[in-house]
Amino acid sequence: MTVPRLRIEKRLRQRRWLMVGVPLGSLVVAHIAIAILLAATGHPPLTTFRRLFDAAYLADGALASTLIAATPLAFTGLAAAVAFRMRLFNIGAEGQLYFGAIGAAGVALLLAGRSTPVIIVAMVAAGAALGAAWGAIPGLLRAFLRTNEIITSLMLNYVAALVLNYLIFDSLSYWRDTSATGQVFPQGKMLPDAASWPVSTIGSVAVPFGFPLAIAAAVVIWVLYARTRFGFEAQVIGDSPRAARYAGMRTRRKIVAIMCLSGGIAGIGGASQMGDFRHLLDARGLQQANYGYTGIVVAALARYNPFAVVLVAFLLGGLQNAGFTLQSAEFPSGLVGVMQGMILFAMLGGELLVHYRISVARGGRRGQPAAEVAG
Amino acid sequence: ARQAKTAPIKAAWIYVGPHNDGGWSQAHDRGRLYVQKKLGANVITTFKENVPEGPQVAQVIDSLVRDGNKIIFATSFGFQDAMAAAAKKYPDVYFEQATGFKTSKNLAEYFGAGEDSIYLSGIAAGAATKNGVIGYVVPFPIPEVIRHANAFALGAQLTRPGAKIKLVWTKSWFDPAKEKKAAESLVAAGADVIGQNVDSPAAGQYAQSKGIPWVGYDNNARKFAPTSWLTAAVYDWGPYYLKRVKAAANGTWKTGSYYGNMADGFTGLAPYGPKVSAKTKALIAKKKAEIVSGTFYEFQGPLYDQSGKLRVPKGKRMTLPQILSMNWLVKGIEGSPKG
Amino acid sequence: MSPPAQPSTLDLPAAGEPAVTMRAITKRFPGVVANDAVDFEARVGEVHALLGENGAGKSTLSNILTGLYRADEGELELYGRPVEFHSPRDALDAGVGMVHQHFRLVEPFTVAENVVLGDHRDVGRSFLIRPRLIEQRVAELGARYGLAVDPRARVWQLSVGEQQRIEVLKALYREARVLILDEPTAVLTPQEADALFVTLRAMAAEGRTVIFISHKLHEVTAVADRVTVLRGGRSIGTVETAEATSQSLASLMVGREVEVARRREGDGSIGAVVLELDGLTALGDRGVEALKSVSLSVRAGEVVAVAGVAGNGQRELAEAVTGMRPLVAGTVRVDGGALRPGDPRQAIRAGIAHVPEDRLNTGVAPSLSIAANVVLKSYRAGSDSRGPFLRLRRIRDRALDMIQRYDVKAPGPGTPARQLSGGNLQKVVLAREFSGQPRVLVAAAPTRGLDVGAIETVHAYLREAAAGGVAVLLISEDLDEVLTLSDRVAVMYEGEIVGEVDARSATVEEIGLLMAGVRSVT
Amino acid sequence: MNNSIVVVVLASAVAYGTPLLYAALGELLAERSGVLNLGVEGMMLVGAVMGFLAVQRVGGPAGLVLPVAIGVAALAGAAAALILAFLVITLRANQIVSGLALTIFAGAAGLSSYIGNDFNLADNPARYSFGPVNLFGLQDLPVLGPVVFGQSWLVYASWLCVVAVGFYLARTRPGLNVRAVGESPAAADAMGIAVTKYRYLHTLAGGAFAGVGGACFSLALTPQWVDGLTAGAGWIAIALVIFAFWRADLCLVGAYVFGAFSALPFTLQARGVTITPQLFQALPYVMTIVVLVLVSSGIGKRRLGAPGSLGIPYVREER
Ligand SMILES: Nc1ncnc2c1ncn2[C@@H]1O[C@H](COP(=O)(O)OP(=O)(O)OP(=O)(O)O)[C@@H](O)[C@H]1O
Ligand SMILES: Nc1ncnc2c1ncn2[C@@H]1O[C@H](COP(=O)(O)OP(=O)(O)OP(=O)(O)O)[C@@H](O)[C@H]1O
Ligand SMILES: [Mg+2]
Ligand SMILES: [Mg+2]
Repeated sequence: MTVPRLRIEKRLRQRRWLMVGVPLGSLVVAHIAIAILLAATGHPPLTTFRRLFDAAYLADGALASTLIAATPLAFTGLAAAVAFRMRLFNIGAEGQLYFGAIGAAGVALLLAGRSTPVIIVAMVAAGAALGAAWGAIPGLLRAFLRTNEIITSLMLNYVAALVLNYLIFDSLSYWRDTSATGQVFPQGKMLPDAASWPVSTIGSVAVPFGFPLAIAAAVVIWVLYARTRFGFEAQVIGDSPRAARYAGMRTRRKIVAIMCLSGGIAGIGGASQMGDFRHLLDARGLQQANYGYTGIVVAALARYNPFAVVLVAFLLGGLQNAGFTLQSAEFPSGLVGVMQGMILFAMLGGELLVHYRISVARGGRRGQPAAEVAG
Repeated sequence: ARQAKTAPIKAAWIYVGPHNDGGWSQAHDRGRLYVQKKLGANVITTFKENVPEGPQVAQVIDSLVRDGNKIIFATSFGFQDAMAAAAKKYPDVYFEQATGFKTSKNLAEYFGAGEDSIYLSGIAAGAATKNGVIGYVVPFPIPEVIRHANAFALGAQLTRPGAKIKLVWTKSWFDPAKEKKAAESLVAAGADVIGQNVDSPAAGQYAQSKGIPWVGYDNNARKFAPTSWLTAAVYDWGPYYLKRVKAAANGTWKTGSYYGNMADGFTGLAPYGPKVSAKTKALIAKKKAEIVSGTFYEFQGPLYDQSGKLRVPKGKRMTLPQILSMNWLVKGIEGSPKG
Repeated sequence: MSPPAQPSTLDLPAAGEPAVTMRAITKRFPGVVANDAVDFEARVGEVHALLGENGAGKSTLSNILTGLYRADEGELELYGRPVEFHSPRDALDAGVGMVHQHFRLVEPFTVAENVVLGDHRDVGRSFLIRPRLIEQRVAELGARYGLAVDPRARVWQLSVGEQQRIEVLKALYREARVLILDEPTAVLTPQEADALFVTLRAMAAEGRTVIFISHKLHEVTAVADRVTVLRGGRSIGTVETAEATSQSLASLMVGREVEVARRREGDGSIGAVVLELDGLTALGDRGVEALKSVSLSVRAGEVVAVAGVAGNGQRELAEAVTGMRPLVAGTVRVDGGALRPGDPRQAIRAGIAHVPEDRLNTGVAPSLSIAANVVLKSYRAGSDSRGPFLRLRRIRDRALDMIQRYDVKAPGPGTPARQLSGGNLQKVVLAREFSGQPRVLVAAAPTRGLDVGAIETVHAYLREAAAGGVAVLLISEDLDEVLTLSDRVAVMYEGEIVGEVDARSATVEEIGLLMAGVRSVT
Repeated sequence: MNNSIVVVVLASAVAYGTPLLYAALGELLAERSGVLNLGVEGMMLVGAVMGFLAVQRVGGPAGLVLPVAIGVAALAGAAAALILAFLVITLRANQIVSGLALTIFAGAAGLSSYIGNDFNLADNPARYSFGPVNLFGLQDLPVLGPVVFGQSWLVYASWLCVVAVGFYLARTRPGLNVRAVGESPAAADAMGIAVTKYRYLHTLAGGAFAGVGGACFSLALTPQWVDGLTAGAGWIAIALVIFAFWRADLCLVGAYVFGAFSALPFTLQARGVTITPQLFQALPYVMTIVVLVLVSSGIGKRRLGAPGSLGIPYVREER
């Protein structure tokens, strides 16, 4: 009797083609599964897929819309990636992004009347600073009290959301619009026109300033990890904290620094929300978008490679954007979420194939019935 | 040129919540379905639901325009900025913003005088209370809601002079669990009738379980509280939508600010529940007729605020700008206008 | 039937019958063939040693026998009947128990809970656990085999030796007829090891089969009836211990003639005191004092060995000296200058090189490249970085150079460190540590797990370092190594130095007594 | 007396703590086996919608339909958990990311919303719901009455579940095994405990509990269906497990504390006391952080800390 069984073995070396091939394969599998789902729920799969790609990348203005969704995801994805590479699981990009938005909106209001470049620099700096400060809390707790950053950063997201609500709904804060307009419904003060970040047009696609900024951040992160002492130390600490200590690295400082960096990048994402898109501190809108959590998914799918993060953010941004296009009276929004979830599942599950080789092995030995155990 | 025989016009709605939330968004969706029914093959309607009030609105509008929609209704205040920007970007598309205040050549704004019908629903609440304490669940402390709460209180005080109206703010338009908690705490604090300016039927379900009369809002939610149900102030968006879509189709669309009222049939009351007596019904009918004919207005002096200060002298009516920026509560209401 | 098992209930075939028969067992791991068509047979009532260098495949073979690994090819028989184990549970049920090289204990659990874990016979079948009953049974079992541990103690509170007893108890509780012990003596004093051997012999006398894994020749000759030697994943052969000598076993194990260990000759070039430890007191990981006022000094060119049973504070000592562990009291001086405690960076700057006990996770960052690990300590210096940036080209060149000079077997400087074998990994560590031109070298278990060739290389490097005027502090449990290399031997017991002897005159027995806590009267 | 502020808050603390309690008990089981499941919110919503669907569609008397609906909710939650279990246990995917993906898939804008929409569930109230049950006729007892004897069957059942889960983990053989699996899978495996099986079963059980927690909303607290009905309770449940030091009895205490904080602002408002609601709302989160800091410092870690191998996949033949 032959008992075939699956053998899953760790790969010694990662093959380059798999790094690309596996995600592509996962996408194909996901689309087949989705096609079945669509057919079963009475939606023609091919038309739906065509609409999806059309809405995400092909149609007029689709790319611009995709970039709007991709920009914040690129920032939160980079924020997650930069921390995860050091095995710091910062899942607080959500709250750090809120604080970045608070900071950027604050300085933009404060600097009303200054020139655009001054305001932009100040917004980016303030967004980064407040995001970093919020990220520093789980960082300090982790570094000095060894408190698990996963949960603390998650909890702080809720606290950040409450701060946001407080500023706009429950106080007469500096950010809140108290003019007649703001009386209709509590909202943030409109930022001065000079605080609008410039939009460049490439081809016919409007590119928000935040997107190249995210690419720049990706480059910085790449240089940091590949070329600098700081990044080297972060890698060693992430790989083996004992080895880092052994080598005389200042582990705690680096933990705090990386958490600040991570939070700062998310914070710039918040600043970009203010400067590129919303132009006022929008408590409800920011919270409804879930950029921080989606960013974690982006980072994981990109395997924490900063350039891949930007690419995945672009792809996932397209998917989100297409989700809004896809849904309609006949196509419920829940189905869109199901499709997105299935794509994520396929890609997460597919990762196994990058790190492991799967083969069918003959179990035991041939012609040998498994003896019942004696005793 | 007659357009009826040409391609059907495409009209779209944007909702902040699910289209079947049993509240605000669903009321709009009923309006959409009304348009669809009335115009049949001459219109293609669609909606986008669960749209966050962030940059996504612009995306959604873009995709709606790409899909060829000629007229787009945004039904949450948070969409206003994006709508204004889109109106600039797409001069050939008609935009309509509910509960907003911005208008432009191709951006109109619409809402209705909910306070009139809310006043009527308050009458039913006042008639139902035994101890004169009524709970009122309110979302955000903004002029619209303050105006509504005041109207409700004034209505209740008509049938129950000196009635106390207790407010609890949920800081959310739609959150069943919070609304239930609010209702619970109001009942525990002594209220024997519950009214609301929020959207879900959760408070009503709680009232039903306690055998306490309930005044809903926005929807006929009688199913959720069969015996407790008194009535609710509702908006009928359908006729307005029909008019606007038709206008868009035949090229007569013009911008404007629409403030619908009972005379238009835009606002009104949902059917009564079993606890409303014939006498109360008659009184409400009478008041309604007076409001429609203009001989009565709930915001007419003398009106006192919570501290007893005279805010509107006897005989004087508040103007529309005044009620649109109302930020004080009338006498008898317990709670803070700041939330 | 009621555990603990009475020998009579074991129902074993007569002594001398084959108990375990493994035929042509092959097991491949990514990149290595850990067992290559291994034949192995152990008989009822014998202590059978499995001898082999590190990486020879001993643990793999026994893990196959316990159902933890599945062989790619080969057959397994137990008492003449073919069996196929799909999981450790099958093996346990068939009466195969194992004391793993790396203990498999649940730290927050009590001893009793660990012992009964996974049991599904008799009382083990009951849905509820009855703590009193199982504690009582575990206590009885321990008493019978002289393996006393408090059944209510939590594992993390116990010493390594006690933890090992739990592992043995676990196997006995499950009525193991075949008991495998994977390098059990590594954590014991020579005296404790002798006591264990007595227990093993007694169990064999009961009719059990004991498979004893080691790479220490004298232990094998002391306890085993027969020895099977593994080399490079193949079984080289089985011999009766009565007919074997240490010498013959060694050449079987290594595959060539080995020189007998030669004692280091005092070359008289010993200089001034370089490293001076003064009253070092430090807490262990569990928060109790693991180092108690340790004072010691090492001169330039001198090799001072610290011997002791694992877990008596040697690791903490190495960490304290190298700044990796904060001190409660005491000072470390290098060339007279006091170091700030708990600051490895300052220790590095002061010229303390460190070959850590835990090579794979402390000595290197395992996922990073050889090149990165070569500069693990010097990346801050001008040779490897300029301002905030690393000089990648130079680092790579340096790594290439070291790979050649130290004869590291690796595909290239980009290879992740974890892919290196133990010996090659140690070469990388040594290469790095020597390249910093240290004043002091702290080497903890520098040859643990290395094959004979690698051991010779490491010893040569250590001698060379001493000859070059480095003060060497050698921390080792291997008394042969200690006596071979050092000038002086300090013995640690429960965090204290209980005696210092001259390496030239000391004997293994003398040191063994000290290791057991019997203070010398010298 | 029974309308006094303390009693009202206590009574609602129990009522609103109950869904948190169920979800936290489930997460507790999963985490004890070593699986960190961040998809609780998604599983709760799937349970909520499926339980609601069952109540609307299954014929029969309330006494039959409601238990069936709870069973359906539990199955639905377990089914959602199965996806996560397969991803993280069999395919060894990252647990954090898989949990987030599960919430996207099943959550407020995913499967639960799709089901609710497809069956038009939002249009009607629940045909039957779990109302207060006057246990032993003691509901009107001062103080204790409303708090202890005037709750729904789901509340009473949750107490049994706390006892059962606590007893299971502390006193039973499978409980001992699952703790070993979460603490040290290598040790458990060597002793013949099927690590994978235990992880699967407890992740599924966790999903079932989360499903019931979701059904507490759609069948008891607010007996209706609307997208996102649970409003973030799943995330609080995850915090709660930590807050409770991974113990079932403390889950109950924590759930009621969190429940009290969610109800207190409303009760105060109704009595004319206005406070900034964010202060109260932030407390559970801040308290969780504080507790976590305490747990992770020093010796407390061994006594109270997280299961040793939480979030780490176990692969037998791998080092
Ligand atoms: N789980 C595993 N995954 C990959 N490789 C393994 C694994 N276990 C063992 N190996 C490799 O198989 C070979 C044999 O290892 P094994 O542990 O059996 O040796 P050993 O004789 O027990 O050595 P030691 O004396 O160090 O315990 C080694 O090269 C080792 O690196
Ligand atoms: N191991 C070493 N070998 C040689 N020189 C070193 C070494 N470590 C540090 N240096 C020298 O000391 C200088 C300062 O090093 P130091 O360790 O203070 O760096 P740092 O800037 O404080 O780094 P960090 O930010 O990581 O704390 C280095 O630029 C280098 O010239
Ligand atoms: Mg420094
Ligand atoms: Mg071994």
